[in-house]
Amino acid sequence: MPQEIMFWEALVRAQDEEMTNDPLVFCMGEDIGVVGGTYKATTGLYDKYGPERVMDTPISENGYTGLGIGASYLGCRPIIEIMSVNFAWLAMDQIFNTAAKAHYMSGGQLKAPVVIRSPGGTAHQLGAQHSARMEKVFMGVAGLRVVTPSNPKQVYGMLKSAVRCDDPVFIYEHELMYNMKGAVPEDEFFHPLEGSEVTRRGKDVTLFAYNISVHWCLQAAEILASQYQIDAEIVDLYTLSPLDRKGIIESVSKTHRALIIEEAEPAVGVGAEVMAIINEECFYELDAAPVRVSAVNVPIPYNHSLEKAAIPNANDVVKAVLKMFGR
Amino acid sequence: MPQEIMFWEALVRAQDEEMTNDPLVFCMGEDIGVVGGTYKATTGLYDKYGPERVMDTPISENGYTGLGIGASYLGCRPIIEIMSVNFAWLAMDQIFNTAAKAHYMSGGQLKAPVVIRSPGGTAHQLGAQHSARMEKVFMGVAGLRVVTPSNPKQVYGMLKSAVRCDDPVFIYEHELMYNMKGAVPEDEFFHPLEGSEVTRRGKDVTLFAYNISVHWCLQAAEILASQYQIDAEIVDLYTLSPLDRKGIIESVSKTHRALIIEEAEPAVGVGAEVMAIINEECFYELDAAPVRVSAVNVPIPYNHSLEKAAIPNANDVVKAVLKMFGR
Amino acid sequence: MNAKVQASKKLSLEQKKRLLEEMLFARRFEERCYEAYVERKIGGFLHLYSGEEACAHGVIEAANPGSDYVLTSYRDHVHAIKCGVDPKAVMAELYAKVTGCCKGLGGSMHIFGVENRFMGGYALVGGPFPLAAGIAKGIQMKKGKEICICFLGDAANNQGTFHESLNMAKLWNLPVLYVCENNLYGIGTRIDRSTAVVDQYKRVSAYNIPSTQVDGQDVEIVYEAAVEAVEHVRSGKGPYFLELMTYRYRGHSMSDSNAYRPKSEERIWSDRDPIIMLRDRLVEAKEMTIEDYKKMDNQILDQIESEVIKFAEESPEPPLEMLEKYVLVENDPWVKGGRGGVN
Amino acid sequence: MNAKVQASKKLSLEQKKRLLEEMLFARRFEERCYEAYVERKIGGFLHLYSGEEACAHGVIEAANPGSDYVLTSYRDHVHAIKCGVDPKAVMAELYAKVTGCCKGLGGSMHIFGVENRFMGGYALVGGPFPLAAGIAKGIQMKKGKEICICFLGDAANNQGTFHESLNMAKLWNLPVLYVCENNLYGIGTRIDRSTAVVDQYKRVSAYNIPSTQVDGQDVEIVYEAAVEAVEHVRSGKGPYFLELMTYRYRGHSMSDSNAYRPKSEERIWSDRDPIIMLRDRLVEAKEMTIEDYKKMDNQILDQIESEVIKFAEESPEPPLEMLEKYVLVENDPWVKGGRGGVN
Ligand SMILES: Cc1ncc(C[n+]2csc(CCOP(=O)(O)OP(=O)(O)O)c2C)c(N)n1
Ligand SMILES: Cc1ncc(C[n+]2csc(CCOP(=O)(O)OP(=O)(O)O)c2C)c(N)n1
Ligand SMILES: [Mg+2]
Ligand SMILES: [Mg+2]
Repeated sequence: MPQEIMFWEALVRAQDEEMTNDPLVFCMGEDIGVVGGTYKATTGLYDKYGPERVMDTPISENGYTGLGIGASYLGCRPIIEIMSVNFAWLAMDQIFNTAAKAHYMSGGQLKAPVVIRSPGGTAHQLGAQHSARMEKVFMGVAGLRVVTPSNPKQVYGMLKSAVRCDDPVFIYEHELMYNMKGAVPEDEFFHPLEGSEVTRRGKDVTLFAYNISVHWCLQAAEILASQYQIDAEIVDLYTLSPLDRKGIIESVSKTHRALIIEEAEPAVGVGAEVMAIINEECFYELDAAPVRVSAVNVPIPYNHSLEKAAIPNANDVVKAVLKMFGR
Repeated sequence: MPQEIMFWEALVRAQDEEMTNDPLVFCMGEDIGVVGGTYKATTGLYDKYGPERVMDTPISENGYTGLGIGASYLGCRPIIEIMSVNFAWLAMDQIFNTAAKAHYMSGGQLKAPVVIRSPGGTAHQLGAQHSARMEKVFMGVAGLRVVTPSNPKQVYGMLKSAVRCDDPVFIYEHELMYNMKGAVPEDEFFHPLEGSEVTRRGKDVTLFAYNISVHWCLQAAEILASQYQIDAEIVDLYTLSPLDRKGIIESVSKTHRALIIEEAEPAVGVGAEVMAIINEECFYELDAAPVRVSAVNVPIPYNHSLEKAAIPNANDVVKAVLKMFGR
Repeated sequence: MNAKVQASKKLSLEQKKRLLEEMLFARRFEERCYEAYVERKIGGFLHLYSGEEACAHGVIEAANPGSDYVLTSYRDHVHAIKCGVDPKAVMAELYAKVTGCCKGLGGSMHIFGVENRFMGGYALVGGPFPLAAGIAKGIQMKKGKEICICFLGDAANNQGTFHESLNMAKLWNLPVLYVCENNLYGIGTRIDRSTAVVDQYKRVSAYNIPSTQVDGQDVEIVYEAAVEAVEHVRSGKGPYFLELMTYRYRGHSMSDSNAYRPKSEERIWSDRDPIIMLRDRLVEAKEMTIEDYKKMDNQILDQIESEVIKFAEESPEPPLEMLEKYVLVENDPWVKGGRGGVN
Repeated sequence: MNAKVQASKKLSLEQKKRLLEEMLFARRFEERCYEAYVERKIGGFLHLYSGEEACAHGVIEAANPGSDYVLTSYRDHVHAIKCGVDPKAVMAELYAKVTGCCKGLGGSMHIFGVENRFMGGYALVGGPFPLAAGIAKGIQMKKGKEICICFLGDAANNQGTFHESLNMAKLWNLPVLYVCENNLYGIGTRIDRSTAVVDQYKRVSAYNIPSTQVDGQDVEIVYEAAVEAVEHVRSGKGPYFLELMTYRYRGHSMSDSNAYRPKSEERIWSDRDPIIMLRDRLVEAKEMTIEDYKKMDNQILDQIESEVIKFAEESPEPPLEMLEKYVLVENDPWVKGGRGGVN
């Protein structure tokens, strides 16, 4: 019987299991040890595994990310938490200049199996410097895998696969999802790091979503079905790099209409990329122009009403779908 | 009579004029002073303006970028050269967390009129860590202007406008273009920081290009015209952020076919974004699926043949156009 | 001559009394923020300064507030107010109102008061280091007499920008004073668990920058050290680094339980409260009575309620049109190519 | 006991002779690279090590090459070869051939010889600092007896990663030896124009890391200092920082004119050539004759031509299929969810 646990608990369980399984797995990040992590993702691990495997780092994002990469060269499996994705700007040098290129430029000699986890997204009024949505930045450069779980089961299974996978993997989490509950199987399992998942089957339009926006789409689909008799399919793009072309084609070929929702500013984002794939792969299947629903192109304001206005939601999806149907 | 000068000479002239015009303009970067810049963009300026206005910086990309931003708060107009865009990963924190947000989060109190110039692109066998094409990274976050000149005249006029503009402006240059010659008017002039330019008029298909790829498209258009009687229009997207929606719509509404060439890996790139705009604005004008011609999704290999194979060229454009026409 | 300089390093009686009032105001202000946060009037992250008041007050008092440039981290309300930013505008900002100093767009971590030369609170640890050096560079370019003061936490010093900025500041002889508010913790991590050399003032020998460490709880001591530091910087001798040993009373932010700190340690520090110490000295010197102090306190509490909170409560929220207003500067002529444009 | 340790710090005669040969090989190798670059057989950026040979050789000789981990910047051929990477594979890499140590994908700035524990040349200044600390962390986790040696330039020390990495290395007592090859310049910028404290070994007091500065032109001195440094690190006492004063003979890279350096300065340093100094000492001690040396040189030149260059010339280029081969690890089972996958 799968148990209902919170997203952060799924993270703890996955890390705990992997640390027990392999003595070379270790966690590092700011305040992940004694305190157990800002979002509780490492609760209890410090007491269980000690400071050498659950390392509280100095505030040195590029430094400790690079340190994790170096350790991974030797077969260690570091799980690096960057407390907030906004701080990842500081670590991009090591993520992209080293982790994403070490295997290639060494002609296959080196592997850099680091896992980097970090929450992004707009939470509640954290202001411009703490509300970045950076999924697109991680997707654009060859050599890095990017996954983004939308529920506890996914994050549990993905983190476990990511730890064992020989590639560097970035896991894009969401600040507002750590307390979300969901069923996670009691038996150990590993989630694929490539693919997508049909969260809701439908025939009229596909809503492509990922991470928190899957939940917005679930709401939107309810409204569309009950109030407008529009049967929306939801595809959860849990892998952002490489995007699941096959899954995208399959759904669009069925519904002939596509909407992509993303939490970030529109430019060069997930929405644009999914549209490009649709244009490349199934343009002639389309019954209407594909649509993206994105954030307003602004840094995130502190004021709550403006913040809400900046970020898309279920209603925006409903409106965009209705417009697509000329309603 | 416009004079033919090299790209780097246009940069020198623009900076020299702006430094003469305003004593608060200063240049900074690694080896830009005594040595005059790796790509000669500051030749002679150190001798003319001295070390306080032509500053050789330590190798501290995030540090000196932040320093430039701080100075710009006070009305200074720093022109920061980041020697290679690969090194800009180190400065992303200050570029995006500070420069792109200062005006907004201070409620309009602060302005951060820095100019950051940096060459990207794949040059000749510089290898994985020196061949990044990062235009897309700069385009994705609100608050930063991004322009990318394709010739000496553009860079001269854009740099001058960028220095005077109150926004932070990123100028994406290309390592292979510094010795390119082109006419620059003898009279001082200022180039817009928003817009696009029709480099070649045509009626059958639009080739959207920017920076060095404009030149690839010029070659491709010649071949298409002379060998295949296809009359291609070339639109130079010299502004990457904000992209010129009007220019894109106008051309696609005329030719009904669109191809975008970009030097970077495809994911979440310029190609995807232009396609998205086309889908949003003139989907029903299209006679064929829009196409992007991008780099192969790899870090850049050192070997010259593989390197060439990784990067798109004029022939790839020709092939893609022919395919679009079913030929 | 020397004697005179010595003398000016001491706080006058008038200053002490004013500082007592200012620090008490700061304390009450912060505590009121705490309440407002609990009442959900304030959102986001909220980092309070209670316990550390002598640092901002002692240092900024030694400079020219409103003329010298100041910037700091997210723990920024008190620094802003001491620079002259209207407490009403700060509170309104926390309430996300359009009358806030950043029109409700910034929030607690991003207080700005550019008119008062308070150049901001920054939420990225280490962000202000290079910005401060840059402001100092700007002063130098404009041949100003001002200095720039950059406050920062102990744990922030492990950020690469610390190293990069201090090196440049010294190299180019920039008029910047770095003030480390060493409260022994970065969130829940004690300094010796994150930092190989815990005495921060010793680390700057790597840049040949002069430095001192003093008690950050005693505003008189802070002031004296700061006067010397400010003098050094203003006289053109380049950067200076001042380390103040202090302690925050509350958790790192409102969401921090504070469980990682031993109660005994907390007690040692609260016994050396900067406000109480100064008050007791004034009382002992018979410059004021406990009664006077209580009256002052009541007046402050009243002022905060009837002016500051009232203003914040009654102010309107920013209109929706403001959402996109400050992304880029509006109507900048150079965007179109200024005079003439392409020819 | 003490005397014995002392004794082992000195190079034996056999070692000196071998090092002379190795350094001369390195010099000739690099000069041949120069020619090949001019002939356009080598592309990209090429940074030569001529003049600095005593640094890599003295330090790596004092460690266990092939067992201890070594990494450095883009100026990396000689370090790789000293670690045991086949010079043919290095040259073939420079020629972008599939027989190159990185199959022609890396190039001059990215020499890797992981079998020999040469963990790479990196083109980003400052990149190796944290990687080295991480390798040391890996050693620690695996309870290995190895150490990690990280070579870096003087100008690289201004990168934030220097600060961040050295702090962590000390904090966690990591077995890493940082070796600064101080050749007085970062490209065309003299050290005193980029760095507030020019003696790099002094900067690390900020991390409480022991350090020394020695003559980097005299391989015997380098070796002795390195033996102590390596011993310190290997014995579990944590990181060490060794500064070697040296000079590069050529421009920063092939595209550098070198115009910024006074000829007189260049002369002072070439007068203290590491190879000539060692040779002359051996000749003076009658351990070899100038004739022997010339013979050795000719043999080396011949070997480079008839083996190294020949191999590189005659090797094939990588096939086009290799373009996409190493972006991600091929056929990793966990990508599909390993055993079972989603249930
Ligand atoms: C770049 C970055 N990394 C991490 C954080 C998260 N964070 C916020 S405050 C803080 C601790 C800072 O401690 P210190 O510098 O001592 O200042 P204090 O809060 O004690 O005043 C951390 C880790 C951040 N805001 N920015
Ligand atoms: C992050 C980064 N910034 C800038 C550069 C350009 N660059 C390459 S080498 C170099 C100078 C390095 O000097 P130093 O560390 O002294 O090493 P040396 O070349 O003297 O051996 C610079 C600025 C780079 N490669 N990486
Ligand atoms: Mg602190
Ligand atoms: Mg050097």
